[in-house]
Amino acid sequence: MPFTLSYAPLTPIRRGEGGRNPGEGARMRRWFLDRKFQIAVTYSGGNKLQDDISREDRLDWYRRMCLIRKFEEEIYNLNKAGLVQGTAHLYIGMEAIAVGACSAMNSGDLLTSTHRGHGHCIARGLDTGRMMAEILGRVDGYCGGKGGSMHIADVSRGMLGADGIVGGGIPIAVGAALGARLKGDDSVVFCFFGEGASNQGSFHESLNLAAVRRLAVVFICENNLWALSAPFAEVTAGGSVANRAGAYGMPGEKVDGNDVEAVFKAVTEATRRARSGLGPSLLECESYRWEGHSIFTRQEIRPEGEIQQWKQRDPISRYRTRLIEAKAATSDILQQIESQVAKQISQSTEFAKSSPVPDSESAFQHTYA
Amino acid sequence: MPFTLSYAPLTPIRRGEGGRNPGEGARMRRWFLDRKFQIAVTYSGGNKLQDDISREDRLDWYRRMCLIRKFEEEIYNLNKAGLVQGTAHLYIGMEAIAVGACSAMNSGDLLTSTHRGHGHCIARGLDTGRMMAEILGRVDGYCGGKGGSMHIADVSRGMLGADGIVGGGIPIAVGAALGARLKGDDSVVFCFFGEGASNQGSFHESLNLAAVRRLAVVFICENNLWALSAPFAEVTAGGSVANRAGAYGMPGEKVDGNDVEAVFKAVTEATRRARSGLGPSLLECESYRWEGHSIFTRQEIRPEGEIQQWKQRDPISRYRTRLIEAKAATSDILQQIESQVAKQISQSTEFAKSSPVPDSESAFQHTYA
Amino acid sequence: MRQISYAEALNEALKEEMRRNSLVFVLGEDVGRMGGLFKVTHALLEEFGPGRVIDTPISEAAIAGAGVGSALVGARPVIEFQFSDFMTIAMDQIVNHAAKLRYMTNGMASVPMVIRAPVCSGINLGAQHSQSLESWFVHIPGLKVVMPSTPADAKGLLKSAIRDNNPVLFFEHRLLYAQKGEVPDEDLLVALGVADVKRAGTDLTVVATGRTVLLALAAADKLAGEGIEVEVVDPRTLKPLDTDLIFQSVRKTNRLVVVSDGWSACGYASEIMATVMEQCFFDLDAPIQRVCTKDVPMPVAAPLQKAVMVSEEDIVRVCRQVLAA
Amino acid sequence: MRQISYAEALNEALKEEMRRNSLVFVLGEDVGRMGGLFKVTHALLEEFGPGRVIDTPISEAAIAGAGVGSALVGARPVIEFQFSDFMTIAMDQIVNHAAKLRYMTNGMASVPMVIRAPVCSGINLGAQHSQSLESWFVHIPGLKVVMPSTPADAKGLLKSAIRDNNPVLFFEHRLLYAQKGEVPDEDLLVALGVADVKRAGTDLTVVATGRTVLLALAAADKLAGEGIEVEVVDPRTLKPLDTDLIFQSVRKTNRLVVVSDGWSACGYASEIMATVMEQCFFDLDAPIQRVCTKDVPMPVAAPLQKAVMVSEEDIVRVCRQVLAA
Ligand SMILES: Cc1ncc(C[n+]2csc(CCOP(=O)(O)OP(=O)(O)O)c2C)c(N)n1
Ligand SMILES: Cc1ncc(C[n+]2csc(CCOP(=O)(O)OP(=O)(O)O)c2C)c(N)n1
Ligand SMILES: [Mg+2]
Ligand SMILES: [Mg+2]
Repeated sequence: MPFTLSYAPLTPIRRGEGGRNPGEGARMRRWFLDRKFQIAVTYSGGNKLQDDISREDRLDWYRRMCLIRKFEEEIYNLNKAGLVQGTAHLYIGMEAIAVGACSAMNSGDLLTSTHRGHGHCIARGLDTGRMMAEILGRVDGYCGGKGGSMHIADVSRGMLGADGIVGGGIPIAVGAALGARLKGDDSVVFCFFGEGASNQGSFHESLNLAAVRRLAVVFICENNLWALSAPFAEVTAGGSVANRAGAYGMPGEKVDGNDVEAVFKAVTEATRRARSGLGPSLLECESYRWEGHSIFTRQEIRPEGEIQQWKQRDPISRYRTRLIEAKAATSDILQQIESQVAKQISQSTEFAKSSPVPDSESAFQHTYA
Repeated sequence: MPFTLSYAPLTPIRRGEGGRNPGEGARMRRWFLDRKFQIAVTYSGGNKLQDDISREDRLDWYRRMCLIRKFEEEIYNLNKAGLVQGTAHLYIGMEAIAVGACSAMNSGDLLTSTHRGHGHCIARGLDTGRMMAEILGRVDGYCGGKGGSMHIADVSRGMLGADGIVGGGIPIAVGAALGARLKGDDSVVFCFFGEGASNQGSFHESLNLAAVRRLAVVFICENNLWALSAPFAEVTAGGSVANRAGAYGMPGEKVDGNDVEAVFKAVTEATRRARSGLGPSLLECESYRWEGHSIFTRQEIRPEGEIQQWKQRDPISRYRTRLIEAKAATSDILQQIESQVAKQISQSTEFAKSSPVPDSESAFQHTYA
Repeated sequence: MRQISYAEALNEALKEEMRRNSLVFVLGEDVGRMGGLFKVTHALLEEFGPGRVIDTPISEAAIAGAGVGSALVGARPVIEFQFSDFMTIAMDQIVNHAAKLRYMTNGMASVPMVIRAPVCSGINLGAQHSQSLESWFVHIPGLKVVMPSTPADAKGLLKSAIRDNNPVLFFEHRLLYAQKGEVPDEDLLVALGVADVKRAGTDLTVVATGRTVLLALAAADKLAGEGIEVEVVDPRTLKPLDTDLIFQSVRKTNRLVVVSDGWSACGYASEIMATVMEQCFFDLDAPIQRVCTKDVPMPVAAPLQKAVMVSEEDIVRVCRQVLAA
Repeated sequence: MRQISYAEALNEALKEEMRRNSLVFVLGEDVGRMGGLFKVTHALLEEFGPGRVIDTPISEAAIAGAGVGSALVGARPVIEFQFSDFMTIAMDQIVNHAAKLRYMTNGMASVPMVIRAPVCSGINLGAQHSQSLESWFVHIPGLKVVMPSTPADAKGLLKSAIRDNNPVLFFEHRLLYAQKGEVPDEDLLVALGVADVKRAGTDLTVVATGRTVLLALAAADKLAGEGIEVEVVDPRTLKPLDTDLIFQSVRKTNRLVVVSDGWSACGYASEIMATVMEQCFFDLDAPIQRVCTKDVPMPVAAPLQKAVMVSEEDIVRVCRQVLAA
């Protein structure tokens, strides 16, 4: 299903110049009115592996996806055991998006995340022990227990934070790109948000602002078809989020969010475009959450059949099969990876459990710089 | 220049049913994915008269446009004389939009307006004397001098108010349509806003909400190419506002905002669609303001040549010529209309000037119902 | 008398008012199919249908604006925000439009709209999900602000709020939803602007709102054991404020402590202190003191959250101070 | 010493700080080509170029959010809102993000951002363009709030605000822009959190902010003619508040009047009253009184606006009451 949208074939901007070449306003306007480009939807349906991806990368992506899955399963259990402080929104089922996208990042790149942010953190290489410690409200957590699951951040890794406000991270990503340009570095900002967030005003204002300033942002919508109890089509006009890219004259693409390599490929292309000064893109990665909305809100109104259907498209086991079929890996190696992952998670859990509960005094620190 | 967008050919909804037929969510979704419609831009360039418009209507439209023009010129002079309380944003140059659009309204229909709202009020038939009294801050003003130019309203005529907040009126229009549906009446809401407002989050949230609920709203963007000092293309991605309709799966159309009959025709079609339960449309009427942003903010950064060029496309004198050429009216009749208009405005001025200044006690009334 | 929960009482109020007036409708995220994140709109969709129980996109600003627009044409929207913190997204519509339209039009328009939202401190959700911002709205002429502490007040005040012709901000508290209390069966209305003495006393007045009323009552019990008789006054409606009852109480006890789940600076407690200071200065034997959420954002981890939130101990301690002064 | 206007002083502060630190940049509607609706960013575009003086779409929420994001990566945004009323659109980013990110990340992140906006009462623009909402921000931990009354303070405080590593809300007043005053030529810094005695006196303390400082000084002159010596204290920074100076003054004069362009309920005046009540209760000879904008939205017509706004006469009248008490 092709999405049509119009955007100008832009000439790269010269850095430190505010992102606009002389007279470009008028020129862009003309372009917009004259040209149309067809952006095809890459919807692999998960049937083939992409070209020129190294064996190491593939095994590493498999490992990261397993790591996210196991991490979330562990949070689920820790919550059953009453150890989680507050809520947590599990990423199970959506692992291919975070891993595929973050694998396209440079070390200097930045990202903003959402309430459902564990996957982005792990894919970006945050420490699973410190993440778990945060979720358990311990001193060794990334936020010393003050932020919890919804506010994990690691600024040193360019992870600017999960966010408890739906749509709250989108303008922050745009600002980060503005700041990066001001500093003269060429980092790209990866902005993750759910399809529900695409109905917030902040989505619109941010995409428009990023587009007119031609900022280096890759907008990655994780469309898991539901926003709490709201089915996508009932609350979202226009048929797809990617389709909305046309409103901002930026490329929009719909991607199979359960296909790690398809996501990687699409994000890599959008990143290349952003880094070379051609501006933002909007990717819609379709996937599904297997669990309830959160460990707090488990009431399920989604049709059981739909959930089962999506579990058939498990991004991890599907990738596993594919790797073996394509002789890209043996099941021995994958098993080794799996047990290695299991080990890491149990170590993380030990670390988190043994980390002390914060002293109440710390509640009164760090309000101001 | 055609704009492509996708929307579903919807079946009219049954009133009082919340605007959704059973199972429609899913059906709509399918439609969105399968279908595409081409919406052509009607850009008459002001070359011909439309068919089947009565002589009476044409003369009445000419009269209303003249009335708006004279009213605004009078405000300009009254301000020079120091009589205007606060600011006023003059509508001169854009008369064809308000008159063409409001002529498509039924008596029971509703509208929301903007900071630049005099034209909408006059086109909707508000009393020019009471309007002027309000702008002069007198007791006979629509708001007893409390609201001034930016807050003129006449709820009895369905005019829900000008608005000092850019984009502030858009969700209010959507709510009015929701309320009308709840009451079971079939009124349509006309929502006017500037192209600058189309970058506010409220624009996005409102169009999406109206589209998914299929509400009876006609979104009328008055694109006068500038938002204060901001040129349209520099702050607005996507090339046109009408193009953004695609993001919401609603029809979008760009119209010559200096051609009263073209505006009437486009708005009439959108209104028919809305009233029959098929949902909202987005019209972008391109025009230009001849004066400075407001009587407060007169600093001019727009190119002089551009202003002159647009004055050549004066919606009033152009219509005048057309009517005479097409033998739709004689210059005698048009002159009669013009002097009649001049008379009405001077009477309005007299009325406003002779209306008392409000007593300070009234400042403390009407905060609560 | 029968006992029902605070959430059930609110749900009853909604049902009764929706049955009574077909122009009353509910608008918000997950209010329909799901019955509300905290179940306050439970089963409304089934009874009143999708035309009057509207599940919206996640668009708080447009939700509030749509409420205003529908109210302008005569409907009576009852909006739910899932957390009161999200009102921050809708402030323009609430403050620049809902609160001002009647005044700006010199009484021509009115905006009969209720916005319900829970304060959710105490469930470890952290800084963006725990704020008690009622003082912002008390600051704004044109708005009314309600904060019930019991199931009966919750029901009676919500019904009055829905019948009121002004925009009403209705603050609930997540920790109160499950609290049970006596609620009469028949049609129960509690007038806006009328405070309530939740416990009579002679030695000290405690003015507390919402969740903290329960803490104040517990503190009063504790102090009663030491022979100290605390009078607990619950304004119930924060704006307009029933000053008479508060002044009466202060003139009787000559000592006042104000308790609030909001922050202290420019908060609701400071307003009570200022008002009493203006009118009852010479009746006071000791400086008024306030017990508020500590002046930091809300942390997640239990011991930190506990240290930041208002507690019964805080109230007891400050009451002792004021009695000692 | 040379005299320049309040607007010129702000413009100098911006230029000096932008020259001093290339990470300082300006973001807002019409700040570039037009030099700002009220000329405060005049000629910045010419000197610093479109990369550091950014004309934005009309998108207040994204402007504030972009400020937060840029600050998180080390830039130092100075945002202009054309009217402080428009902050209502950006409250989520200001309150849920800018104010809390440092705390939520346990000190890992910081948000060095300044948001400048004028209070525009007094020019007949009505209810949506005249609000003085500073108390909302004083309520929020994590924010700093500044409100200068003179050109020198405006320059010195803006420079300090830009160098501060926290989000700072900087409230100007439309009626002050043209006011001239002495401003030293050399690099002028006024530390945040330090109040200033604008006039020394012994009989009564008036704490006033922003525009109302001028009114308080005029009122003081008037009363001086009657032999009444009023001390006028200007907090300059509303949060954090320099309580010491205020307490000192009150302990000297034993009488206090608080003046604010905001509304009274949960306003800035009520906070000063509450704080002084807590700390200086026994030093007070009379109840503290406040002079605030009357409790209605701002009307347009001159006589109505005049009746609603704080005036010199109001201050004189209330000072007399407090002295008589
Ligand atoms: C502004 C705001 N509104 C509502 C919520 C409550 N809420 C949390 S997650 C969520 C659904 C978000 O849906 P989506 O963006 O699709 O993300 P998903 O949960 O599906 O990953 C809602 C309504 C919130 N946190 N913030
Ligand atoms: C929320 C908000 N931001 C900024 C302003 C200041 N302002 C008033 S009109 C205007 C330009 C509006 O442009 P547009 O929507 O195109 O309408 P036009 O004035 O061109 O008719 C601006 C920025 C405002 N009134 N409200
Ligand atoms: Mg979702
Ligand atoms: Mg415009």
